[in-house]
Amino acid sequence: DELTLQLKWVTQAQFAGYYVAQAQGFYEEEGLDVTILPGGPDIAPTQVLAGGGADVIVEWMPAALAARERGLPLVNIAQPFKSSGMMLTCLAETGIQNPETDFAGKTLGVWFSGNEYPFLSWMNTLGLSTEGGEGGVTVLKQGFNVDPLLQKQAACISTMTYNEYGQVLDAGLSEDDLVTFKYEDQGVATLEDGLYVLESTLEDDAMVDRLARFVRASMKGWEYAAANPDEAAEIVLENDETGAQTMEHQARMMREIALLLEGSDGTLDEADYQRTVDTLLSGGSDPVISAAPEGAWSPVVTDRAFN
Amino acid sequence: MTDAVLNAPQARRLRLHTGDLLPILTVLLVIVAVWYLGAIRMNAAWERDQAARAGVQLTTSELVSRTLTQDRPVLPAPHQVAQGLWEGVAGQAVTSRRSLVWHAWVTLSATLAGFGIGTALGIVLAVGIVHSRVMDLSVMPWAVASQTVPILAIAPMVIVVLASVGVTGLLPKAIIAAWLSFFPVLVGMVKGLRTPDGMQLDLMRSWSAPKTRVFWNLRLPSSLPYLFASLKVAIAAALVGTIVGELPAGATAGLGARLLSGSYYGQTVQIWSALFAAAILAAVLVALIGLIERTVLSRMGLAR
Amino acid sequence: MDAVIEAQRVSLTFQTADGPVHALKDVDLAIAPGEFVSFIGPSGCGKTTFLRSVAALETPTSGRLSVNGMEPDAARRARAYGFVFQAPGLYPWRTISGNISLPLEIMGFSRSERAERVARVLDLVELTGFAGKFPWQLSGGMQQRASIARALAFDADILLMDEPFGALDEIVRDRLNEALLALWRKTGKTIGFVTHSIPEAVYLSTKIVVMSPRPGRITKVIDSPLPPERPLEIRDTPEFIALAHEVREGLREGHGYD
Amino acid sequence: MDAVIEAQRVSLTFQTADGPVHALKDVDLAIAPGEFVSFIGPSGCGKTTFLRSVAALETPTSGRLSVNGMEPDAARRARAYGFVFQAPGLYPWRTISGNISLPLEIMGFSRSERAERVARVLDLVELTGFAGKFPWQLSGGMQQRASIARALAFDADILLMDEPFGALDEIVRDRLNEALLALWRKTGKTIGFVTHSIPEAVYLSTKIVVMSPRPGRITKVIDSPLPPERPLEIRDTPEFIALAHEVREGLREGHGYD
Amino acid sequence: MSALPILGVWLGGIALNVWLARINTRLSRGLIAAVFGLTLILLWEMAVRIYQIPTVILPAPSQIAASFAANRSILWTDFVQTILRGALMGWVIGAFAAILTAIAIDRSPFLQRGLLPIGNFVAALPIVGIAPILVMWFGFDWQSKAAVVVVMVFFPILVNMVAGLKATDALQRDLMASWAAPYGASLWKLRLPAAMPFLFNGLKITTTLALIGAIVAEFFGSPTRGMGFRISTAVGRLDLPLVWAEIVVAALAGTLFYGIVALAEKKVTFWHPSQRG
Ligand SMILES: Nc1ncnc2c1ncn2[C@@H]1O[C@H](COP(=O)(O)OP(=O)(O)OP(=O)(O)O)[C@@H](O)[C@H]1O
Ligand SMILES: Nc1ncnc2c1ncn2[C@@H]1O[C@H](COP(=O)(O)OP(=O)(O)OP(=O)(O)O)[C@@H](O)[C@H]1O
Ligand SMILES: Cc1ncc(C[n+]2csc(CCO)c2C)c(N)n1
Ligand SMILES: [Mg+2]
Ligand SMILES: [Mg+2]
Repeated sequence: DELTLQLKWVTQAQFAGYYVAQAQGFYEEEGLDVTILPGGPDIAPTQVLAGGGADVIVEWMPAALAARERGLPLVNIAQPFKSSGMMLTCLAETGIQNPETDFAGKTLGVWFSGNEYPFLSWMNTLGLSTEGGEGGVTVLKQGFNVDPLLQKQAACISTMTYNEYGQVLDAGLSEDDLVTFKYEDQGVATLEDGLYVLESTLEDDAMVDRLARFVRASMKGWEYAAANPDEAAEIVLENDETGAQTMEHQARMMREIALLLEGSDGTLDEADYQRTVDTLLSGGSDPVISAAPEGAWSPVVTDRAFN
Repeated sequence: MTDAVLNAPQARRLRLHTGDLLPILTVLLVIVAVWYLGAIRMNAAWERDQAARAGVQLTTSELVSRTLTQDRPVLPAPHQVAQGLWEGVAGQAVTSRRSLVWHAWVTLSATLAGFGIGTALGIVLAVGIVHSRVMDLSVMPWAVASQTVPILAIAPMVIVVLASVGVTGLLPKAIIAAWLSFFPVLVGMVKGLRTPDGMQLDLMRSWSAPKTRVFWNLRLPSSLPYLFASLKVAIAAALVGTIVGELPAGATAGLGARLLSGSYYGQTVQIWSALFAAAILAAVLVALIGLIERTVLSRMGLAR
Repeated sequence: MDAVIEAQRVSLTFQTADGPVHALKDVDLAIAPGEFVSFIGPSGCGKTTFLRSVAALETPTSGRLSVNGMEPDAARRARAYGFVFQAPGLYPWRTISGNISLPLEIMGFSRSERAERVARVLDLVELTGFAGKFPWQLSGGMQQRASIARALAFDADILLMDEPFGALDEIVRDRLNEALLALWRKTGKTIGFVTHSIPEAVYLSTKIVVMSPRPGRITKVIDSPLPPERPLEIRDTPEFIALAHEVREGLREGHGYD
Repeated sequence: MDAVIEAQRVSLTFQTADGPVHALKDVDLAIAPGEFVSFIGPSGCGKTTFLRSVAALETPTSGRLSVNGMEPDAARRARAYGFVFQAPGLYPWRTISGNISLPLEIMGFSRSERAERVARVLDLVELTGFAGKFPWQLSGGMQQRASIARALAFDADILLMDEPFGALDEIVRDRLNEALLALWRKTGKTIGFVTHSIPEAVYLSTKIVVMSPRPGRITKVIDSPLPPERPLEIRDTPEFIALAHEVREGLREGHGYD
Repeated sequence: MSALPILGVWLGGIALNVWLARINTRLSRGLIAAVFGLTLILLWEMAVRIYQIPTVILPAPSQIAASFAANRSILWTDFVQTILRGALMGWVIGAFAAILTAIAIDRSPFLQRGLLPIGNFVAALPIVGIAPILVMWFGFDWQSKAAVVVVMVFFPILVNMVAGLKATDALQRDLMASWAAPYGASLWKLRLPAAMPFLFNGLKITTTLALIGAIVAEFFGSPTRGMGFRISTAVGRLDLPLVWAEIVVAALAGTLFYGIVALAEKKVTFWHPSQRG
């Protein structure tokens, strides 16, 4: 059976589970022929799904719920990532220590394109305006890399524990030079990489079965990847067509990713879901979602996969 | 009047003669020198910060040598870029994904396809515009508008939409390239096809030549200088279009993907190597068109 | 009515930024088949404009103009004209022979026919040997001759020539005058011919039209009593000199108006 | 040596794709200050090329050419020349008066001086009233006259004129011939003048240079015995007719070579 | 079957335009472009409705118009940021730089032989690659966008201007030489006027390039306003009508910009055969 998976970002260890499942033949064992489409900075996986370019996508829950409110009926069918890897990394020399008091008047780098929701919620809980000015923060749309921090164009930038943070360290800054705030620790964590399909897909029992086999094989891939980070990194490298990734970087990323996977067998934990929704609903004047969504997740696939 | 315009047998054409070597080398030398100075200046801030963090004092020569050997410089030094290029080109098997030749080839094929489509479209539209008032009045404003659509915004949508109807691979990129390259051809060709002056057209009229004849024997030949000038711009534009198409296409292969991943991981040397590879590619393509231009025009007695 | 070209109260006004220019005013003229009509008049009096109107390259603002009983435009489409412009107007991307064979290509002559005709007219204008040169490699007079050759190459019934021999020396001019006259006698073409040379007009024409400027009007139409056979020596006969005198007087009068 | 223009064994060969063209071959000529020299010869014999070489617009392939004792190029930079080209060469973005005042602007004449001179030369060539028109709005002859006016507007010591009156009718031509002669007598300019008209050459010149083509050579240099004062009627005197005959014979010989 | 009404509207539009083309007045000329555009828009609306294309793929013109009306203030802020500051400033600076460089190149054969080949090469650098670097150098605000635009428009204007400065005919140059015109005079009175048709060719092509450059550069980092910023965030939120409203603004601004330059061209190069008609 054929299945197309659209990733949220470029080929890297963040998606090692799927590549490993494919390379190790886990999909094949389940009778699946999976095509993995890498993403990119301006690919909105939700749009690809809506256009019929993919059957399943890897997406973050805030973006998925926002799309749902836009009338695109996305449903979470599995949640391999238990915890969030997002954080704000600041230069120590800017004197930022406490988010409650020190952010005002500073410039912060944020990713947009659907990744800005957790940040906006957080600022809202802190009571900071994102429109600049004395009492608020100046927001920059951060580009692809960590340069704004190195160039001191921003006091803090968004980083992922598994990726950009390592890049900042690679660039020569030491942990002492930096102050980091994990979204998990700030109580504004939202669910990251999950698997989403269109509601209509779930109405087809054959599809549900296919997805169940897919999730099962993928989770097997994730387990394998977490257990064998170096081998997983190698598999990722083989799949990287740009030839730009390095073994060192991907192996480290895999180890960090493994930490995020801990505590999940692929099934969505309803408490996590609720926390995400609550965070997003508290978006202040311009909340990400205006009402608690209905039917935004479904256990049917994981139930069939693991029971 | 027009034969006089083209009547400049003694005017020398820009061509690479041995005599050009000295000026080119001089200018190159100046550029490289400025580049080195710039690299030192722009990279120095970081080294000073690092030194301050480590609490050491840097001598000037230490500072200079460090600024020129950074792993992720703000501005890589020329020799770093040269090295990156060299490794990308000669250090790998051409089929390797780390080979710039391979990526350049991926980009080139889409560029040429897009350039072909764009040029054909531009010429066809220009011919229509010159011959039909309806087309002139209705197409031109919308052709202009089409160019103001931000392609980088449209590109992912084009790719998504095409993918959803099953078109993937080279064609989506080529379409974006064509989108960018048809416009210069259109503008230049419209101008060129309208260049013939009153007397030249009157001659044709006095022979009561049909429109096709006027086109083939008058408008087209007089438009060729304009066409070639436009083609040079168009092929560069097609390359830009392809690279833009490669950026959001999920960073698979091609120079655009190299640029993106370099940018994503802050590997400035890789960005610059890809950039130079693209520029070399463009320069070669432009030079190639220049060569064709010279052969064609000199065969037509129009070479200047 | 058997006039080939007939003008009735033809006027033509150019609109320019600083007011209208009256190039032609109430021009009446009838040209019978096989006539050789010269137009002479001061610079700017509308000779070119009239010839262009006949060839449907300008449209009169008022009046009626008919050619072969048709609208000039219809006649043009029937390929009734060969036109020699005041400036050579050769296409720079074609060699001399390429330029001459262009109208032949357009009119669908066969390759061998074209080659034959090109060779013949090149010989007529004494440019054999320059067939392969590009226009800018030729002197001014040679370009003018090439442009004449081009108009002669296809056998149009009506030849309209705007100062074709202006840039030629007397000897070549005499030879070409004779050749043109011979051609005219042999083929019975109708020829409209603009010139500034009084002897040339008298030598060639069956009818001489004298014009005066601002607004361009016909001041005199002189029918020539000279026989069709005209050796060059005819220019020393009293009839010839008297005719030339008449034309000169007509011209003087036109200038007087200024 | 007090020659203004002196040519010694001047040759000029154009390299073209199908072989060299010998435009000038071993031309020797000396022109004294204040002379009026006409060049006459069949089309393509190198008249234009010679004039252009004098004005340093072409460089001879061999031989020596000096102007005012300098290299032609130095003389050009000293603004020794006024040049009238065979084609009008007006700048299409300037009006007629703008075209005429252009060299004056370049040479730094004051605004009022320019206006005054433009008006004067426009009157001389009978184009008053067309000052504000653009070149493409003028007839061929009018354009030619505008280009003559442009060359006359600044008082260069050497005037080089390449068939300036080719596109003009006899009457205007006569008037301009007289005007040019008067100007020459008054100012003592040295004038090089290309023409195809034998009477014109004889009427104007103190010296007539007859050339023959392929390769371009001087076949005859005829010094005119006519006095500097020349009413138009001089054209009927026996001296004039004899001289014209001599020139015609010289031309015939040149053509015979063909 | 469902294609039938679409075909009908299309043919109707063409017929109307052919008819309009016969009456040649200023009004009818404007109408033709409008009819063409309206036909396209109508076809688009019908296609979206008949084939039920999801909004997140392609919104209907009516939705775009609604979004346009609802977001006027946002659109205006973005317009000022991206077009007035980024594109226009960059275009003006780039055009001036290119013209001056072209003159320098034309003046000095040394530069001409040394700089032009290298200039060609440097100009062939794809802007998308330069954009992140320039953002790194000039910061996040409009200055870096203007810098990208400068780099983008420089080459086409330079190439055209250099070609234009050479486009004088031999006779016109000979005249200047015969007057021993100094360099400055032959530049001002001959080369520059003769170069104008070419220069405007370059200026026209680059009006649209300037917009693209300014918008594209915002993808590599920007403050939280600007058309590129809005487009990428709105795509992330699947607010496609807003995306298209921005695109409409870009297209309107670009067409207007182009129109102004084309009008200037008509005024300046009135003497050129292509303008004399
Ligand atoms: N740029 C050129 N390239 C090649 N050959 C040329 C060039 N200019 C002139 N010639 C050749 O040089 C010869 C002399 O030309 P030139 O223009 O001096 O003749 P001319 O005496 O002025 O003739 P005309 O009276 O027809 O103007 C001709 O045979 C012409 O073909
Ligand atoms: N396109 C035009 N626009 C405006 N005026 C024009 C145009 N063409 C010609 N004229 C004017 O019309 C008048 C007649 O011009 P035409 O060319 O017919 O004269 P001509 O008799 O051929 O003169 P020449 O002997 O000098 O060639 C002139 O005054 C001229 O200025
Ligand atoms: C334009 C842009 N958007 C997001 C990221 C950051 N990023 C890298 S991986 C990842 C998680 C998604 O898989 C995210 C958010 C970026 N660098 N550039
Ligand atoms: Mg005329
Ligand atoms: Mg000549």
